Amino acid sequence: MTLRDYRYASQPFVVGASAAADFPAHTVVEETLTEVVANDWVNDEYKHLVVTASPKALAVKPGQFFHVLCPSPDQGDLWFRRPQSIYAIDKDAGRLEFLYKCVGRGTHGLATMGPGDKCNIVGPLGIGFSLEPQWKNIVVLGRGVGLATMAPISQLAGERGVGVTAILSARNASYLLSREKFAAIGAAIVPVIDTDGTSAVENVEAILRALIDDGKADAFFTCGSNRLFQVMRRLGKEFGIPGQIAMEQIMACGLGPCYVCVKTFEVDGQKVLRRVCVEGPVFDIQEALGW
Amino acid sequence: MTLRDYRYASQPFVVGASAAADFPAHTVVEETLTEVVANDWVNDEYKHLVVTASPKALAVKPGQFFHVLCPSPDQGDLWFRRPQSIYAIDKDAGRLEFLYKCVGRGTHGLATMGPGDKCNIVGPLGIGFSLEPQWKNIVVLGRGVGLATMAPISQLAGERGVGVTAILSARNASYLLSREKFAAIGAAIVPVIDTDGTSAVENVEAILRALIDDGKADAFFTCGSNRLFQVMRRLGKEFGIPGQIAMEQIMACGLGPCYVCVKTFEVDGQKVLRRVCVEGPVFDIQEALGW
Amino acid sequence: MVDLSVKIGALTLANPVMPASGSFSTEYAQVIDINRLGALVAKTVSRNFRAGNPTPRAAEVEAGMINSIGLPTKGLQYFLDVQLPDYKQYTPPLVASISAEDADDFQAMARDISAPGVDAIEINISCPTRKPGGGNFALQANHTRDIVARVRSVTDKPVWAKLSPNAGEIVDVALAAEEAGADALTVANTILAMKIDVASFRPALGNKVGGFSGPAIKPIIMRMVYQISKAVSIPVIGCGGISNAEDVIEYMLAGASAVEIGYINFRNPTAMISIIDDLRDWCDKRGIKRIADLTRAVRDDDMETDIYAAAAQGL
Amino acid sequence: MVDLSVKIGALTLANPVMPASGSFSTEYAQVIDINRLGALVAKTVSRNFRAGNPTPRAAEVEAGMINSIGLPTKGLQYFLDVQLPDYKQYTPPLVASISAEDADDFQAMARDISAPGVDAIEINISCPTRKPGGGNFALQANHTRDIVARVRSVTDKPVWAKLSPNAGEIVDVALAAEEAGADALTVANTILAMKIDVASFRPALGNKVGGFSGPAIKPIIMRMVYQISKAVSIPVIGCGGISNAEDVIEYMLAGASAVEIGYINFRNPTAMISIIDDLRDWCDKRGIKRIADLTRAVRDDDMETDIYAAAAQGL
Ligand SMILES: Cc1cc2nc3c(=O)[nH]c(=O)nc-3n(C[C@H](O)[C@H](O)[C@H](O)COP(=O)(O)OP(=O)(O)OC[C@H]3O[C@@H](n4cnc5c(N)ncnc54)[C@H](O)[C@@H]3O)c2cc1C
Ligand SMILES: Cc1cc2nc3c(=O)[nH]c(=O)nc-3n(C[C@H](O)[C@H](O)[C@H](O)COP(=O)(O)OP(=O)(O)OC[C@H]3O[C@@H](n4cnc5c(N)ncnc54)[C@H](O)[C@@H]3O)c2cc1C
Ligand SMILES: Cc1cc2nc3c(=O)[nH]c(=O)nc-3n(C[C@H](O)[C@H](O)[C@H](O)COP(=O)(O)O)c2cc1C
Ligand SMILES: Cc1cc2nc3c(=O)[nH]c(=O)nc-3n(C[C@H](O)[C@H](O)[C@H](O)COP(=O)(O)O)c2cc1C
Ligand code: FES
Ligand code: FES
Repeated sequence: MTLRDYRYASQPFVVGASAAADFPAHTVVEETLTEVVANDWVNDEYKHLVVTASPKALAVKPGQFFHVLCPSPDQGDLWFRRPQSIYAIDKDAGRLEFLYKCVGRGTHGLATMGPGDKCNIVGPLGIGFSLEPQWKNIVVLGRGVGLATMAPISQLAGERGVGVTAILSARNASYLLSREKFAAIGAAIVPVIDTDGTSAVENVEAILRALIDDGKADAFFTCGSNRLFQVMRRLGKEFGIPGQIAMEQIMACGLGPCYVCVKTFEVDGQKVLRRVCVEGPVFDIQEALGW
Repeated sequence: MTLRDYRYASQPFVVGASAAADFPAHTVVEETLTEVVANDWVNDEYKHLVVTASPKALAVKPGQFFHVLCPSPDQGDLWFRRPQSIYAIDKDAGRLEFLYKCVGRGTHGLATMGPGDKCNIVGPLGIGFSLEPQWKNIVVLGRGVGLATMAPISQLAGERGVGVTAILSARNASYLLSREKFAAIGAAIVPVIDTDGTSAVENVEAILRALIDDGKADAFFTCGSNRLFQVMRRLGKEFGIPGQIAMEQIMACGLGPCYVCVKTFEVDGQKVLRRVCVEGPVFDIQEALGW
Repeated sequence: MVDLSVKIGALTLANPVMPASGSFSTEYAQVIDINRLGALVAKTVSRNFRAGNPTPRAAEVEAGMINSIGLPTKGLQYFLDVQLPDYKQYTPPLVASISAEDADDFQAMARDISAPGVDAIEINISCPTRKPGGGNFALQANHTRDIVARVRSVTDKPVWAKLSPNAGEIVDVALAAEEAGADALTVANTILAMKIDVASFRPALGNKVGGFSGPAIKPIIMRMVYQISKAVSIPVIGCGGISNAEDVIEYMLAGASAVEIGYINFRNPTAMISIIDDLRDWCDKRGIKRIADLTRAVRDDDMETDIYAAAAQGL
Repeated sequence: MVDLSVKIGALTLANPVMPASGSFSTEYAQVIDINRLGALVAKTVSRNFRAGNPTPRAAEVEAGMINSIGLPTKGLQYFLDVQLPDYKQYTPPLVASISAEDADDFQAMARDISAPGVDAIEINISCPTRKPGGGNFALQANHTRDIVARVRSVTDKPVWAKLSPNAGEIVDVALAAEEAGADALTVANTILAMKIDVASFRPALGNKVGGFSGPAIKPIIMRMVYQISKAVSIPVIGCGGISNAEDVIEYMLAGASAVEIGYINFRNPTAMISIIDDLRDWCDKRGIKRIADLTRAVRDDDMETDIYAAAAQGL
């Protein structure tokens, strides 16, 4: 038998353990063994996961992500972690929150966890959003899973007294996740949905143009829809509005060395590859080519 | 995702399911999904597992075994089943019992199961003990795990009014498993242990000779100790007493085709290989060369 | 309802699911209805009795097992007298598997086993642990060509050549087998592997090394089936690590016309039946009318090869 | 307390645990104390910038992953100017890894990378997915001999040849590398493999095929380390599927002097540190004084070879 009670070597920092003796103090990223506090369905596709967190994990910034070791949904193991961006940070309670869509084996495995289960996460990872002091009003545009990613930056903006307009896109009203999260920080909420056609590119463009006219768009933030990203990018270019986009790509290491997670960007007319895990996941909206 | 909620294809008969539609009526062996009723420690090394059983599984005979799909004790899967001989058959309650020693990953995995968990077993497998009508008194000799294997044949003998002397061998008194099981069928119990030297070959030989003298040894049954088996074999030969031994060997299929589980036997002075899973696990004590 | 039947040359199977040689015998009738299988593949036989390799003969490894059974057999005569009639109690076609010491012996074995009731002959030229007298002829194209040609010349039965994944140039070996007249290729036998017990410092197998099978090897054999299917025009039978219906679909997309299944039968004796049922459901759910249409249906012709263009779209 | 140090030729490592090329960079300092490693092995560099292969570049498979990264690199000059000084902030010896288009280029690369601070050169002659311009020279003994000899002639640094498990005759390749002057052999690179997505009918990798790594491949590479260690007298470095300390012990018993670890770093970034700690505990518990004594310590000389005798004893 192995020496420790695991088969695959690992030496995570255990949240709540008295000393972090084995964990070098200077590291900023941690493999952490958290405990699940809650893991509840928010609709028929999405779950909301709350876990205990260590001080290093709590230092996560909006737009950063954790690389989550999901348990198996069946009898077979999983062999890659799954990246999940941070959805909420509760420093006081020492908790992290994630909002995830159940799509494949990994996320379905994650969905099997319950309070008290141990969840191994690596993070905080990547470069998050930046909020420049000169911005008074920002526009966030999210769809689907992207709504989760938009929540913490909106919250930070709210805390700093920056005005937030949140354009929330979804198939129908029941998938308009975390509306309350945006409401709680006093964001102006513009729901756009497929069922009534409000999420159409033309309509979203009209909304954005109105916000620009109103001086409500000092910066753009987006995640979750290629179609809507393209609108933001175009308008950002037209009006010189800075923008940031959170990207996704299949990942192996999540830390930089493997070069699995590259995406193409365009910088000064040149195509370049960048790693979503360390050079992102947040990128300049003008350099991105597609979500 | 897979069509069924498993990763490795399987179509077990589910105990308690109303119809066995998918399971051909003529098969005598079944892959069965049982439910754990109890799984308790009997000392610091052995556990006693009770599961629900289907009619085919309940047809198991003393000395036969089931091939058990053990859950993982760590994060990794297990890839072979583990053979476990039947320890008790409770036809009325529709339950099977196993007594197993926790030695490696498989049995430690088995030890993690609790009431309500599903346990996939294949069986009944192999050729069990035979109890000839002319035998009035038998001697069973078991050690360690072998005690489990000796219990059902002793019980059957008891039910048929055959006298049983059970020589139970162990390191010390606390490992003298299932003494009560033998007591309950009215067996004469002779405990022999290492700590006081009673389990020494010479002493066991003396006990057996006395039983032979007393006419208490129409047939021999053994499992679990090479040393003690050799004594029984020698005396069986000397006095012409028929004997049966339950053997162990690493198994893959448990059904006959793979030829993983062969052991050497000697028949008419010729060495031959036999498969423990289908030609055994119970063999003629004179043909066996070692436990 | 999907038509699950497939053709391997002139032979039609009710469905693409066969047991792999050495993992199956009529003893499986104890636990499943073996008449539901696409074909029955017998354990490899050689001319004379062989005891096999020293124990331990198998060990569990991550995602599979290694074995060094060593092709024990009761010999050809016993196969013809006892095993063949036993197999013919069942309805699926019977594939006999033969092994031999050298090319002469392969030729003679193929001739002698071409009895009524044998529907195809799989020549096991690829056993990695068989000894003495060599055995893994499929490591080289020239040996393979020679044996297949000689076997071809003495039998009218379909000849399936079972290749070795230990070959460095398996596509060349496959082409040699096709050229020499093989009707189909079984891809593949086990991969030579090893485990050492860290408690005892001893090899886990009596034979020290053994053949690796089970889910772990599937991606390797999948690549070989894909490469070989692009190169040859005879049917390819995928064999290696199949544990569910989707694995069968994956092999068919890669180029296989049918599959053989080994290891998973040991883990779950009902697996092959479940796979056949699941294949039917999988196809029906997607409106696939003939499972045979999935063979070589992989969509690899229009893949983006420009690195920057690929990494600009989706994933 | 056990002495964990090992020697690879003239180079002494504080312990036998190194990252495998391509699975590691100084970015790991974000999460572990990389000064604890036996050595640092850099990602393979080639002379000029290379973008790599089309995405998707990796896919999960049973017990591991397949990848087709395609050796992206910023080129030799960037390595010397930026990466080398970065690596030299840390104490463990640095192993540079090089790849090239042909033997000439390998020779020139080896010469040019022999800068102060580079403690050994691993020549990656075995990348299975690198394109264009070939790449998997280690499939053949003659190419291997040629490249190693030419590299040897231009550098005084220790030369480690990284072999390919896709070679049919890997022992011959190993012998050729030894003969040509390699100081050590890294066994091995990834195994060429494939996955097809049954939902989209598409290969899971942009490059269609890719290299297989992770626990699944361990038994195959273990067998190669065992066979090669019997044949050569230079040190062998085991690489393939290591996921815990016992896997390291198993490789050392099979013949390895040290190990390289890839995939498991992705699953658990703290794995290498945990393995080093566990190796110490494992040895201490058994009273092993020097871990180096475990190299080639497999007990295979007195194994029972008589089938009947073997199957009469124990298991
Ligand atoms: C930086 C980042 C942040 C993310 N944040 C969130 C989030 O907050 N909430 C959320 O629901 N999802 C998020 N995702 C997506 C999430 O990682 C995938 O949904 C998840 O990995 C799918 O795993 P699976 O096993 O369930 O599905 P699979 O069956 O593996 O795949 C389903 C789909 O997800 C894609 N996928 C698989 N693995 C990955 C991977 N490692 N990275 C990206 N895509 C993958 C597949 O290509 C496929 O299209 C994020 C992804 C990234 C890269
Ligand atoms: C017919 C038969 C009936 C058995 N009945 C019982 C029983 O009633 N109670 C009981 O405690 N044990 C019984 N055993 C032994 C039991 O199968 C092993 O203890 C178990 O398989 C060990 O699994 P593991 O993963 O815990 O240990 P491992 O770490 O796998 O191995 C521990 C030891 O068990 C041996 N072993 C491993 N796999 C098998 C196998 N498939 N068959 C036999 N030995 C193996 C190993 O060689 C090693 O010596 C029986 C074995 C057989 C063949
Ligand atoms: C225990 C065992 C015995 C085998 N015996 C034979 C054999 O006799 N002839 C043969 O051609 N292949 C034999 N094989 C190889 C299998 O037929 C098959 O090629 C291999 O196991 C890969 O398939 P799998 O991964 O589904 O097991 C044997 C495999 C195992 C595991
Ligand atoms: C993502 C990835 C990138 C790799 N890049 C390289 C490389 O640049 N050079 C090299 O020699 N090997 C490379 N390899 C192979 C590894 O060094 C190693 O040989 C292989 O992964 C087997 O070890 P493992 O099973 O521990 O991962 C790479 C492997 C992976 C998974
Ligand atoms: S996932 Fe490895 S570099 Fe990004
Ligand atoms: S375990 Fe397969 S024949 Fe006995």
